[in-house]
Amino acid sequence: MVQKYTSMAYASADDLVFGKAKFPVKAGLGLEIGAGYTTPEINYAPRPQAGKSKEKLIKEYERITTDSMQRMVQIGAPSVVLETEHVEQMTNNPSWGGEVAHAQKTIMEEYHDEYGIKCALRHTPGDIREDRDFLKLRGDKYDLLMESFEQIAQNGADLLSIESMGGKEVFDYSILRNDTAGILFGIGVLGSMDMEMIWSDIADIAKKNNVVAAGDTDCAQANTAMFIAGGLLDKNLAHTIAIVARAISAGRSLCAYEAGATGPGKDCGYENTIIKSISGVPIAQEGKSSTCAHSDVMGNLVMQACDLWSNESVEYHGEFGGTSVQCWGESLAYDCSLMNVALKTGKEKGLRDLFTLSDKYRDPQGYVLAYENAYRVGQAIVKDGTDNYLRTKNAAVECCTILDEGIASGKLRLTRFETKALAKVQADLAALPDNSDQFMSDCLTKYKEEVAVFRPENYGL
Amino acid sequence: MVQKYTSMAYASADDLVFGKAKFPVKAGLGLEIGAGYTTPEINYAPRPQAGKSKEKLIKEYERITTDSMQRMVQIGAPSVVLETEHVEQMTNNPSWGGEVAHAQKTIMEEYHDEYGIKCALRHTPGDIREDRDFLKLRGDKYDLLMESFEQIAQNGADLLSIESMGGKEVFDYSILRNDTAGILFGIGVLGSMDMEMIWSDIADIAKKNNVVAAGDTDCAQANTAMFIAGGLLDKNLAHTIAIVARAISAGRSLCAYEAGATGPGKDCGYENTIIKSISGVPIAQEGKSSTCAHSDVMGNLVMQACDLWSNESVEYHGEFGGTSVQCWGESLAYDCSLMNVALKTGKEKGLRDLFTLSDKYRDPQGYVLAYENAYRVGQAIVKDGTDNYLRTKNAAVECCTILDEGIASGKLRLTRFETKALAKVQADLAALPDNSDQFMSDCLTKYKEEVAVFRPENYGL
Amino acid sequence: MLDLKKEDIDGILIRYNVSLEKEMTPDEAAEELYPKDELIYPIAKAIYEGEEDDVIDGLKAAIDAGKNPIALINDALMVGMGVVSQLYDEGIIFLPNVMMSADAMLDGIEYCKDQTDEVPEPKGTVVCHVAEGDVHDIGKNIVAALLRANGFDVVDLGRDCPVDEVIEAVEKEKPILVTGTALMTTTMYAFKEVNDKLLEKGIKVPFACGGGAVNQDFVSQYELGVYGEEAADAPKIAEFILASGDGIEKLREEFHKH
Amino acid sequence: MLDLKKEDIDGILIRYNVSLEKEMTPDEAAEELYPKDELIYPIAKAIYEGEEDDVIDGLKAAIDAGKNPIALINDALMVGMGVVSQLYDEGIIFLPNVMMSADAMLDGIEYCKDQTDEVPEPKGTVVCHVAEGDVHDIGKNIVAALLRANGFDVVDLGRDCPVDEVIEAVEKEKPILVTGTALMTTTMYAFKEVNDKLLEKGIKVPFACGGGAVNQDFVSQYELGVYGEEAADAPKIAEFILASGDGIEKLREEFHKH
Ligand code: B12
Ligand code: B12
Repeated sequence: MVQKYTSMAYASADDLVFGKAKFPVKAGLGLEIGAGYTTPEINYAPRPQAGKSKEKLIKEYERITTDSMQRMVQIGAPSVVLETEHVEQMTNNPSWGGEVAHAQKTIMEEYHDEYGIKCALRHTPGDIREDRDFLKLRGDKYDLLMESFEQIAQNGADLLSIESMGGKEVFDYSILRNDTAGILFGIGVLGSMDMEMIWSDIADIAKKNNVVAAGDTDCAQANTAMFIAGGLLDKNLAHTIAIVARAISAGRSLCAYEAGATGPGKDCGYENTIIKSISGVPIAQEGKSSTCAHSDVMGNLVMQACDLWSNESVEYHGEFGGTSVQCWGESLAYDCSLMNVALKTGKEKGLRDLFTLSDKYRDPQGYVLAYENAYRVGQAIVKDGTDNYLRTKNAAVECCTILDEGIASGKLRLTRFETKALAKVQADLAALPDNSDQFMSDCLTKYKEEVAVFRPENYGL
Repeated sequence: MVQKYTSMAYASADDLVFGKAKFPVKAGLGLEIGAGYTTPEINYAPRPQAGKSKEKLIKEYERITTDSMQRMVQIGAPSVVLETEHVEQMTNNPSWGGEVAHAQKTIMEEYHDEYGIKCALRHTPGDIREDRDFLKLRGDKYDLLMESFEQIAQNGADLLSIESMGGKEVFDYSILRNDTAGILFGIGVLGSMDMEMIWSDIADIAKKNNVVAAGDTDCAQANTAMFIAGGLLDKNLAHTIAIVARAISAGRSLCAYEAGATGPGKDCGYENTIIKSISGVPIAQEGKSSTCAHSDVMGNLVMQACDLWSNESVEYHGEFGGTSVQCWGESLAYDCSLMNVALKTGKEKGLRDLFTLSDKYRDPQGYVLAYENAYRVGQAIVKDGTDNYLRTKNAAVECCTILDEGIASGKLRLTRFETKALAKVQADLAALPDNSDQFMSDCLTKYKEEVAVFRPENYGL
Repeated sequence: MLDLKKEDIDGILIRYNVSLEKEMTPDEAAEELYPKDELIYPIAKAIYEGEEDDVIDGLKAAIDAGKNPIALINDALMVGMGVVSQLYDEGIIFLPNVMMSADAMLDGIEYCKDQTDEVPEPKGTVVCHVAEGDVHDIGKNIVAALLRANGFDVVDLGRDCPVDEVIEAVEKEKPILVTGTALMTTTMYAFKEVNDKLLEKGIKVPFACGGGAVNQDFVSQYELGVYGEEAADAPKIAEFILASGDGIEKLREEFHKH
Repeated sequence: MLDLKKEDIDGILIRYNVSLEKEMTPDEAAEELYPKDELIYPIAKAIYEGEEDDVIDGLKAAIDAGKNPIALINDALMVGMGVVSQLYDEGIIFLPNVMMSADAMLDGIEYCKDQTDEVPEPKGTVVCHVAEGDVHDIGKNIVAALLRANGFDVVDLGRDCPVDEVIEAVEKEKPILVTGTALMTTTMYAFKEVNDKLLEKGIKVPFACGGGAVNQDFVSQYELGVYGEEAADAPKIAEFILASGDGIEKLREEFHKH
């Protein structure tokens, strides 16, 4: 059963800081996450040719693992996490994922034994619950996905994650049409419902295998919005709308921890500061050292409260400085070293504020995610913590309020276009019903009609 | 004429900090380096195929320039420097280098005009003064090199640099044999002599063309030592010897500023903190965000006093997050943003100390380069500032003393191997003569015999 | 928490989007571009505003006033959409406006066709798909929407699309352009297969490829490949083909920016 | 400045080299490995210590005592060098020691050859070079030194070496292995040419390539290529060829780590 959050883990926003979580998590070989130090989390994608057979794939991951571990000891890094985001074959053939996890863990154990380096392995199966045209969240694909989690948990993965996709069919339609209700329905309601189901099961598998149910991210929706929004000069989506989607996603991704996950939340969840403020779980984040994978406008800010610090993903290939995992892993390790010095010398809050200020006024997204604003979004969520609709709507409303204040302060300078989009979202939100039954029935009617690929049975509706 | 430094630019080590130099340098389009903010310096290498013709090469650099500038405005970076390190064809055909500089500068001017972004272009011709078997520092190759500087200075390069090679034939022989006298002779004496000649001429060219003579680095020697020394587990060279070579190199690279250069010193000069302490010129540095180009054991520490922050070099190619110059450029820009926030909020010394402490005890190299130790090496140099031999010998001796103190403190923990190598260097240094004439004649005799490729006429000897 | 003084912010970051924003509001800019004809004007404006009902009302009025329904497609609907595309290209309006305008335009086209037996002269067909094994389809959706917005007929094969389906569709639809989107390094190799199978059949249609994982170097490796950086390039490529033919070399010269 | 407490340092960095350092000193470790024969022992030890004069003295004594000069190369000089190589591989001693020992060993070999008309059985020749256009030669120098240290005859073509010179040398020297070093992306392409020209002449000698810019993917693209990660791999590759033949596939299986 899920236990919804109705209060904040921290008494004040100022308690949020990198490297320390209210509820640290022990994992893998000697590692404790959120226990006073930060750890690099290295991410990678196999070279295209490596997907050709199971043997090639395993060999590729062995090389990636050895390279990464080797570089960490070469520069004296005390700890590291590796994350393997499955390519589709690895999830669709659960034994493949298991074999890769086993191969990687074997190498990590050797390094741990020889050097004492603390380490853990995260595996993130792909959310394969769809066929070509429709999401297929329940049924045989679901069982296959759970079998994949079983296999990796049995074979060496220490941290279990996924970037689940519930609600995305409605969201995809809505985000390109500035449809506020649809964004809220897709992420806040449908997404949350699917999260509660899937994470109850993943938490059970983790418990059974004595590993960690680590957490999810709203990559499929909030990050899609962030990517479509793009940089300062892109013109595909107002950044004010992207941040509303992000605020909503905090309520959605929180469901994992309500269903039994304990963190560390996944790197690409830019909603994680909000989640940490509510739940006290450790979180992974990515930003200025994940430019290999994507560009964003808050590269430093996201370090403010991270416990793992990730490069998101890089294709495995050679660079002058070594293989790509070695290069990016080393950059991450130095970032962590900086944070760890601050932690050891009691200067962590000062450094955190520098991180935050770097990007607080760069973009509306950073402004709302700045920890003291993120904390307020958290408060808005727990106020109606037991109702997925109300709490995500609260988050959206609070997000808009925070932006209004930022504009009023004169420090957050938005374009007219962004301001107009914000005003529209506020009006849309104000027009929404006050109770979730009404919202649900309105949306079911509307989106069954407008979104051809929307199947209510995916959500047991 | 060269004017040797005999005193320190700063009254105390604590005055050394990133983003501020005693003598800031104006360059390019609206940029001022060392004037209270740090700026990313993006470096790149063309794809291999691009070298096939002049047209291809120019097109490649145009693309690199556009990509870099575009990403900077997308994330809101206020300033940027681009550095083009010539591939050999560009220096050997001086007009090529000029045309590339022109093509790049044209694009940068467009961005400056449209967005107001402050920017400057550094060009670094290759030191082509050699034939297949021997260094050929003087003569027609020298003239060709100077013609290359002329061309780039006339056609858009704002900052002129080179990584010159004087002394390298003796150094290469000595470094693989733990030959302390040879290391000192190669870097400290021969290197300095060549520097004085070449930089007097580059400074003249810069003056004539109203651009900046920016500076040199002992890449050919001190960095070679650093690379051979490698990571913690490499076993090709004691890191204690590598740092002695580095200390010596400070006396050598300083010669550029004595001959008229004004900075910013080049990124790969890990000796630059020492040089800044003596001369007050702004410096470029590279470290935790140049892992694309090389690995080192002081990724954060080198940020302590940087004014430009560089990725050293990355081959131009695609990544998930854009082209490689965009990815690394963005990471650099966020690093700079962090430093700039600290500068604006008066927290720069606190942040600097965190950078330094990250790596001060990681390796003997970082220990000596930590700013308060670097300052002491600077003092040792200026004590006998007018004598290239004595001042570089002083630097080496002071370096060893600093290491001894570190060991005594219990915080710097060396391997027995490193300690033994250090003891040998100290003994070697103690046995060296007290005056440079003696040293010069000893070395000439010895290395003419031992190093087949050593040609005294390269140094006018 | 620590804070920055307002005047210090610009030393750390510059909101280039704010400093560059055009003086004119989008509505003012659009107003300048609408055709003056008083029957056409309301249709074009309704397209810009994305109001389907107003589009239909405007069309009705124009037809009642004697305008030819099929001619209205080009003279009113496409003109209105042209205003939208131009403002989008200039960075004055954003994609959601384009999407909503395109929806309104498509409704308008349907309406016009219903009013007559004539068939409009097609501008050209484009076949769009996402590579086999890949579910990332937002980029492709944007591409398809912008192509439609520019008056092209789009055959959208959806995501995770088998190579053979692409070939079949090309044989059947005879498009002026095929587009492929892939966001994963493991799926983009399907483009090579598409290329090879098209060539096997002797079909030399330009094959514009884009999406997160795809880069210019990769696309240059197969004969028909033209790299597309952003969705807005797709209609530009299609227009270029109409204007200057489908030579791959010329297309690459024009669109390969890296 | 701010400082770290001693006990806090390990939370930030771990000097794995210090924590892993072997209990034994290098001298003690070497002592355990020297051969016991009292004529051989001093030679091996002098090699380890890099003392040319002592090597010659030891050889003199052994020859005076009736040992065959040519046999001494394998039985004393190579054995001493074997101690050095083993300690280097185990991380107990460092490269400069190897270099100095190798110098001493080479002097010793010259001396032995001078004492007789016999010629020693060669272990095998390796041709080393740095790619055309590239002046970075330290890596190649280390490779050559370690090959010599392991008893191979090295023909060192130096740096910036034209492709044709490599081919000529291979035809002349019939090496068991060719090595190439390149540190720049713009120069490493010469390796492909070397490969192609060798194949043209029907010469299928393994071509081990390494150096900063070079990576395994690149080297795998041409038929004779074997990627070498670090200099110490060069003698391992040569030994592997002596033991298991020069099949490129087998070599790649053994030495391709990425
Ligand atoms: C959103 C997203 C998702 C969403 C997709 C939602 C959807 N309906 O598309 C979801 C969550 C479903 C998803 C799933 C997965 N994803 Co995903 N995803 C992303 C993300 C964050 C953004 C992609 C996006 O929508 N961008 C915005 C759109 C608009 O951009 P775009 O498609 O590139 O299109 C633009 C241009 O390229 C151009 N364009 C596109 N096509 C064409 C064609 C032509 C002709 C032209 C001219 C232009 C053009 O136009 C567009 C606008 O200008 C990227 C990150 C990234 N760096 O790309 C990862 C990313 C693509 N995903 C990745 C991965 C690994 C996955 C999963 C396997 C993860 C997992 N383990 O579950 C699964 C895939 C499952 C499967 N079987 O395919 C990796 C791929 C790595 C690799 N190996 O190549 C990425 C790169 C993330 C990363 N850095 O690791 N993902
Ligand atoms: C030292 C150095 C120099 C010195 C070279 C001194 C010398 N005698 O070699 C000097 C200063 C002369 C120099 C000059 C230049 N350099 Co330089 N240089 C370097 C540096 C910093 C270190 C190289 C080094 O010595 N490494 C240590 C040695 C021991 O490593 P190694 O050679 O790779 O060898 C090891 C292994 O690879 C292996 N190995 C090597 N070969 C083989 C073969 C086999 C068979 C096996 C098994 C193993 C093996 O064994 C070794 C030890 O394990 C690199 C940085 C880097 N990331 O590599 C740049 C670097 C190589 N240089 C670079 C450049 C651009 C240049 C210049 C063009 C700069 C300029 N504009 O002037 C000029 C070149 C001029 C020319 N015509 O060639 C770039 C190349 C970029 C590119 N396009 O590819 C680099 C990568 C720096 C950078 N990141 O930008 N350089």
